[in-house]
Amino acid sequence: MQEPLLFLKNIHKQFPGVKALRGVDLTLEKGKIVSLVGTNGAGKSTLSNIIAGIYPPDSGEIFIEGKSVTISDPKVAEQLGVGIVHQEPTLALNMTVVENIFLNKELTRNRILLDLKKMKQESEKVLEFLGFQINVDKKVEELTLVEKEVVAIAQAMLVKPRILILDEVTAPLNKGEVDHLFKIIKDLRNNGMGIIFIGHKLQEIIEISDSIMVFRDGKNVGELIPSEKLSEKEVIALMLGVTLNEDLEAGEKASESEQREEVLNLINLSKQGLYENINFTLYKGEAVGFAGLKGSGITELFQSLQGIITFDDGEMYVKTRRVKFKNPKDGIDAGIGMVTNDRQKEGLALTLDVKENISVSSLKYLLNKLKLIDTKLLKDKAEKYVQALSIKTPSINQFVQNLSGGNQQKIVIAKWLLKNLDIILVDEPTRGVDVKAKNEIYKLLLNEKNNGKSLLVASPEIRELLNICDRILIVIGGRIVAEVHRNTKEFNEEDILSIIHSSHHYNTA
Amino acid sequence: MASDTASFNGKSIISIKFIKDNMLVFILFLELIMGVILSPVFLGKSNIYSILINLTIFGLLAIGQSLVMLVKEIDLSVGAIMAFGPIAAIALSKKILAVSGTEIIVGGNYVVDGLALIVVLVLFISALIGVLNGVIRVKAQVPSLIVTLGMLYVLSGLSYILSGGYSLYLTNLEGAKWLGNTKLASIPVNFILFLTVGVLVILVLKYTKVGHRIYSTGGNEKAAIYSGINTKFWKVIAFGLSGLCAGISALVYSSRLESVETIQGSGYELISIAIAVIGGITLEGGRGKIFGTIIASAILCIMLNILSLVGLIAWYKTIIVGLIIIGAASQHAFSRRTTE
Amino acid sequence: MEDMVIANEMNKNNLRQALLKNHTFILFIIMACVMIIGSIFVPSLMQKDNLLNVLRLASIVGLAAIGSTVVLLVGEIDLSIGSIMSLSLVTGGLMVGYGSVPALTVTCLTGIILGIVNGVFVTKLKINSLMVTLGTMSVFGGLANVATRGQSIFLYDSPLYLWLGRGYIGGIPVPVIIFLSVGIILSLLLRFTKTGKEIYFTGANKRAAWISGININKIKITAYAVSGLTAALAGPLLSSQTNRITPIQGVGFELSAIAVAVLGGTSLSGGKGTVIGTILGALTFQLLLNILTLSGVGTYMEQVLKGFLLIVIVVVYQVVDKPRG
Amino acid sequence: MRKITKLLCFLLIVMMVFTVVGCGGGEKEPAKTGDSQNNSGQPSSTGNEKIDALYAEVANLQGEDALKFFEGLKDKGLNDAEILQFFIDLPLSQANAQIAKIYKDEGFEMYGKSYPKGETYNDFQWSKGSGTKITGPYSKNDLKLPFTDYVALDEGTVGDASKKYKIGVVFHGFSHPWLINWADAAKWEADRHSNVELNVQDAEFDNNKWASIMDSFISQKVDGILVWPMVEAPTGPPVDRALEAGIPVVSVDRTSGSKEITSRITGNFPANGAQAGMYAIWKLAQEGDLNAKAVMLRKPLGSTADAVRTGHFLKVLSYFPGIEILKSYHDTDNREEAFTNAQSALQAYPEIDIFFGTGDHEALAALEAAKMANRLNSRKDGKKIMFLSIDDSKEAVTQVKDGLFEVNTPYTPLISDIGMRVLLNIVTKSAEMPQDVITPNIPMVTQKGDVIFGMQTQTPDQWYEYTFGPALK
Repeated sequence: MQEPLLFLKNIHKQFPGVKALRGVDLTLEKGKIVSLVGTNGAGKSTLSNIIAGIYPPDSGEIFIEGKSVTISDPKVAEQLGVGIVHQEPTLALNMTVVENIFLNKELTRNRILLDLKKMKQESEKVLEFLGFQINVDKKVEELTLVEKEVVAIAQAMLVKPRILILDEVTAPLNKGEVDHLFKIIKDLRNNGMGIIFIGHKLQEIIEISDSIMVFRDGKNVGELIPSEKLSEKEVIALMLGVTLNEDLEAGEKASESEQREEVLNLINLSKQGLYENINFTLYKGEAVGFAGLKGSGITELFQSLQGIITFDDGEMYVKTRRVKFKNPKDGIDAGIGMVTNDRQKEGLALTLDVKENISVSSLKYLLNKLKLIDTKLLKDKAEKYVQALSIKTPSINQFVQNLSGGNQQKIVIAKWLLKNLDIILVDEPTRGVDVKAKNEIYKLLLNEKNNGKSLLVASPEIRELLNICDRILIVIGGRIVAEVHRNTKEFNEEDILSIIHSSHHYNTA
Repeated sequence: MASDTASFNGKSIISIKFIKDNMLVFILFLELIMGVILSPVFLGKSNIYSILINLTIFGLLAIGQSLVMLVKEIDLSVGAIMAFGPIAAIALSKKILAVSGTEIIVGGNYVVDGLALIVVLVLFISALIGVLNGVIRVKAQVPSLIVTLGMLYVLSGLSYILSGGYSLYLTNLEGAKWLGNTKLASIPVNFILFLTVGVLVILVLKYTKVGHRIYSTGGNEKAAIYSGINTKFWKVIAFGLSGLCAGISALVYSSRLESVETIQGSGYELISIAIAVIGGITLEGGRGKIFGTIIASAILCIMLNILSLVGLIAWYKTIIVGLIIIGAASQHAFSRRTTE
Repeated sequence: MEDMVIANEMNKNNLRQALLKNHTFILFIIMACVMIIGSIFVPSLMQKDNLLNVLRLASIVGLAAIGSTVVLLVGEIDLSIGSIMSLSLVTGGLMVGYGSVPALTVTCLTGIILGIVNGVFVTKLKINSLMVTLGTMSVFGGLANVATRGQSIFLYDSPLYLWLGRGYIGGIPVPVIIFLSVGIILSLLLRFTKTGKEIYFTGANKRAAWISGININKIKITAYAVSGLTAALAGPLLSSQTNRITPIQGVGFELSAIAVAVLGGTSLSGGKGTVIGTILGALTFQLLLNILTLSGVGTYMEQVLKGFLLIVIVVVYQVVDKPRG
Repeated sequence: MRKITKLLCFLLIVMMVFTVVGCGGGEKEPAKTGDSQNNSGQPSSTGNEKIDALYAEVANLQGEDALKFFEGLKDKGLNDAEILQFFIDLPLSQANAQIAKIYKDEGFEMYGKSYPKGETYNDFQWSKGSGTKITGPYSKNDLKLPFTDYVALDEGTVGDASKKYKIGVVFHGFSHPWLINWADAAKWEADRHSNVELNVQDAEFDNNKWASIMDSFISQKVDGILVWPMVEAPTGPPVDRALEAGIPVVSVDRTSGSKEITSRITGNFPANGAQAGMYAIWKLAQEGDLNAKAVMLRKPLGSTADAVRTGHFLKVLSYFPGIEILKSYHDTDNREEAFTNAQSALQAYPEIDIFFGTGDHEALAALEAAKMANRLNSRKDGKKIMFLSIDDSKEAVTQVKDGLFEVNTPYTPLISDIGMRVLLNIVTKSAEMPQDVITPNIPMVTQKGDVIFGMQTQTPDQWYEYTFGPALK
């Protein structure tokens, strides 16, 4: 029998703080579509980046058609016939569609002059093939999200790869677009291309793949062969496994809080193209979870609640006081703070030390009579929270950049705790955080909730919502489509995931 | 619905872009009209010539600077290169030709021979300095502002050491004045050179891979790297070209004044940055067109010319120039925000 | 688990690493070496008055550099320092007739105001600070000339001015005292005030600072005001040495100021650097120039080595900053 | 890491190479005479047989003997002017090897020769007290132009009264005290004539801008151009272009690279240097010891003013082996730099007898530095350091009056009015003008007004009214 198109053997990869891959094997035959599924941080994207030559594996071997290869950089991957569409499309916004599609693959006449005409035709052809009409002379920054995604796909298709990696390409697309894309993918498959498909919408995946690789904690834990019998539930079960260590003991489980004091109330809150008609009420000492996929508008909703962005219309009440924040400061003054999902870009000053980062928002309260910083007090406070949140750092004078993801995340939370806010918005509390730290973060969030703080938690990982929240709102395409209470029987991972991952709801934004 | 709004936005963007793109040209015309009104001799032949040669000298520097700014860097050393290039070139060719027994400097400071070699060396050395800037920048990861500032000090010091402070006469050097003073079909050769360089750069950026490399390096380095582009290499290239442009500009300068002096070009680095910015090149990298730079250098040179024709004291000139820089920078800042 | 590993491993070489990564420390070492080597080759280096001269000169460029350090700390840059120095000197100089005190007050006020102008342009018009200050640089410079009609203003009978530049308090030159006290006060303010800490945070991560509720515009404007003030303070020290104020007195100072700040370990990307470092930077800078002058390498070779030193030291900083492993 | 080190080495090497080449360039063989034009006759020929004879006698004297010879000049029947002329044209002596070498290495001979010399126009003799008081149109300074009767021209219209004469003026430095007064004098003269229309342009020390302004004058078809060229080489071609276009060009003070320039009014750089030298020797003789150590604080390397003054200074000193030049420091016409240099000099050399400054900034800077270092009277047995200053700013001459400067050899910007008159004469064809218009030498200013080698000096009070720049009080 012939050699597989692509064969990965025992691939390992570690990043500072987290082991992304711990011994992955993968086989991709000609004319097959292999899907990679798994919860966030399971290692899917890391693997595809390794195949695409973005960074090398720490150990392990890669064979293409039986030949062992080392993919030192993207150009090599391209020559080996690997095309990839990255999770966040990496395009040069300042350049036109053609220029992006042909970036570093330019066609030339007599090896010097660019063949602009040909490139234009080619790129139009590719786009047409993908079923989109985009003015190829437009600057990419002027395109819609969907169009950008398409350009990224076109970029990868251009080299007529033997192996095509599609990393969560369907996220921003609507049903029609997805169906069309799938038709194309199938054609490609039938022409003998090997395709690695990474996605969240299980129905899609079952529909399109020849085999499904399930990832968990940087390992592939099983392979499923789609068929009428194969249900989303089975896949999900395999995705989740039984990793008790992430679950809290029953005693610590959140319980419906008694007092029903309103702290936050939203009426028809909307922002053009991001979310619409959000209605809900948050009570004191309550934790509400928001479940949804990337791009479902939850992040933007949270941002509007602290005033990082402004909402277009609708009403927002904090403790029955109507508000509309113009900048984050307003939000904080009103007692609302957000733990953003990108702590490095939006949460921390990496070049400063732990105490600076914890105290930055609360300096006002750390002054002595002379209006100078009371360093003693500051130190104590910082120490206190480092203790309370069991942040692992040699000292509070350690630079944040030297800490692991989990501890960095804790510091961002500590910042708001020190500020003593009533409402804390947490977007992806455990992104890029290893298993153990996750657990601790849940505990401390719960703890705050029990101290009467109100929490809004957003996460693609349902388990953590189940751990923390009293009820979970499911958001798809910027709308709340369902609400699940702790005391109802749907309050479990499978049911919620199947709502999220079901293909019935699509982005209209 | 969604698609409608998109296309609508598309239209409005186009119209804003149109205004934005042609703003400079409008301003240029406005200036020309002003010039004609304010001074009868503005359109006089020799006045135009003197505008054109300044346009060449500053324009060349600005083009180089623009290339560097397109890859999201900055070059403070161009002015110093203008002096160091020729001085080092002459010192070197003096040594080289001395071997073959030809003495190219007589009377202490009269250059009389070896033009070809000197010209070649000027271009070579200038480009080399540029490359050196680039290499230090990318290898040692030192901000280009610092690298080129240091280089500025180093070069201007070396210029004095090499020349001993003498300005060198090129008056007795066969063909030295050709570039700066001759005209073909009543068009100054230096201006033809400038246009050639300008057009060449524009064409190269548009019709060869180089353009895509440079714009992607400055626009989104990550994307460039992901598609396998060696961004470091292209930064070095940009610096090299900037040095080269400075070298050419130095040739024009020296040929015009038929001399080489230790202070020539001092302070020009800031002017070249100013021109690039007026021309719409931003310090964020990857945005703006060389065409804009060329128009901008015309705008600046003509403006200075008009101001001196109407006989304004230098004090006020500097103020006006400053205001123009701020104005231009804010205009571009605004128009970019409106498109976003 | 990994956390523990990282933590312990950090505990171990915390001190060593901290020292080796500390720009101020490195610079101190360099300065020590420069001094030792210098004093071997140039005996007159270690003489008291010479060191006092070095200190005095270092004070002037150092003051300006402190200001530019603060601006660099918020991740911006100030090219107009030289022109601010000239213009504030001149506006003060025009008041000299009414006595030195009002004159000096006006000087400082002008400095602050011009700084604020810069800050407002940068924050409100959202223009890149390099461009703004490049523009204001020539505007302020021009105004200085207009104000004096290009003339010098003599200080022969303004004892206070002269004392500022040449006086001694307990054997220590006044400029040095001003320089050090401004430096120390500022570094204390940066450490022990809300604004100070917010300056660092803003420089380190603008967006995070904004989300954490810091009014970054206010912070930036403050930084520019400080820069304006220090530039204005440096002015009189400079002019009193030569008995007169000229409208071009500050020309070229902006670049030396930035050079010194960077030499002192301040990073152009913001949030990193200390005033103390800058003070050391100024001393090293002057010491080196002094050694070169004394050892007679010649005026122009000094410039070459100045530039070379700048590049080399920054390269060194870059190397030590590289994350290990 | 290794990359970095490699890089640094590479960098170092590059620097070395440049520097090596540089030193090569630096120690260039003595610059031979610049151009045949100015190379007329022997260096030490004044056309005055009486003086030429004396040179033959002095040629191989040195030290005390040379001093005696100098002291005897009056008795040999020379008048003040001739005595000064004698020292100006004095040939270099090899008696002091060090000085002879400096003179050779820096190519001062070339500068000396190419600097115009000769008789004043119509043998004009300047008399104390003559001239005109004005208020500078630009600077608003109170000034007195010393030479308003030189190439005199009556107020009112010039030439064809019905015609407007357009005159362009290009110089550098509306922000420079000496130069703005230069502009003042030119404008004042032009304003006296109702049918002269003036356009004054500042090239801001950028020779390319200077050339552009010249070109724009040419295109404006002005009737004449008055220029202050900063340096020679780059200013030649533009001047020649103007001449080709039939526009007369007159330079005042510094000279341009153009040989054909219509006329050039030159100050007296040689007299400055020579008199500084005369005073130094005379003073040392007074003190009774011809051994002295001198530091020279100088303008930028290569500027005519610096070279000619230093050259003539050194020529006089070259007869005295006991004099040692400790060091030359250059600055960029910037008093702060000069000050730093002076400070370093005071540090580097515990014994300094003489500070010689080639410009107005340098001596003043040296004085302040000496004050600050408490070295004012640091010569052996508490004698005061000598400050030999050039350029008669009110500031400098006041120092002489206060006894802080030993001497000031005046060099006034207030000669551009002569240039303007010469130019107007040429433009209106009302008089024939020589190519070189020499300005009268001005005797040096000393506190008490001494007789030096038979030449009478002026007191500060006598000259003060003519000095330039703003008053100290």
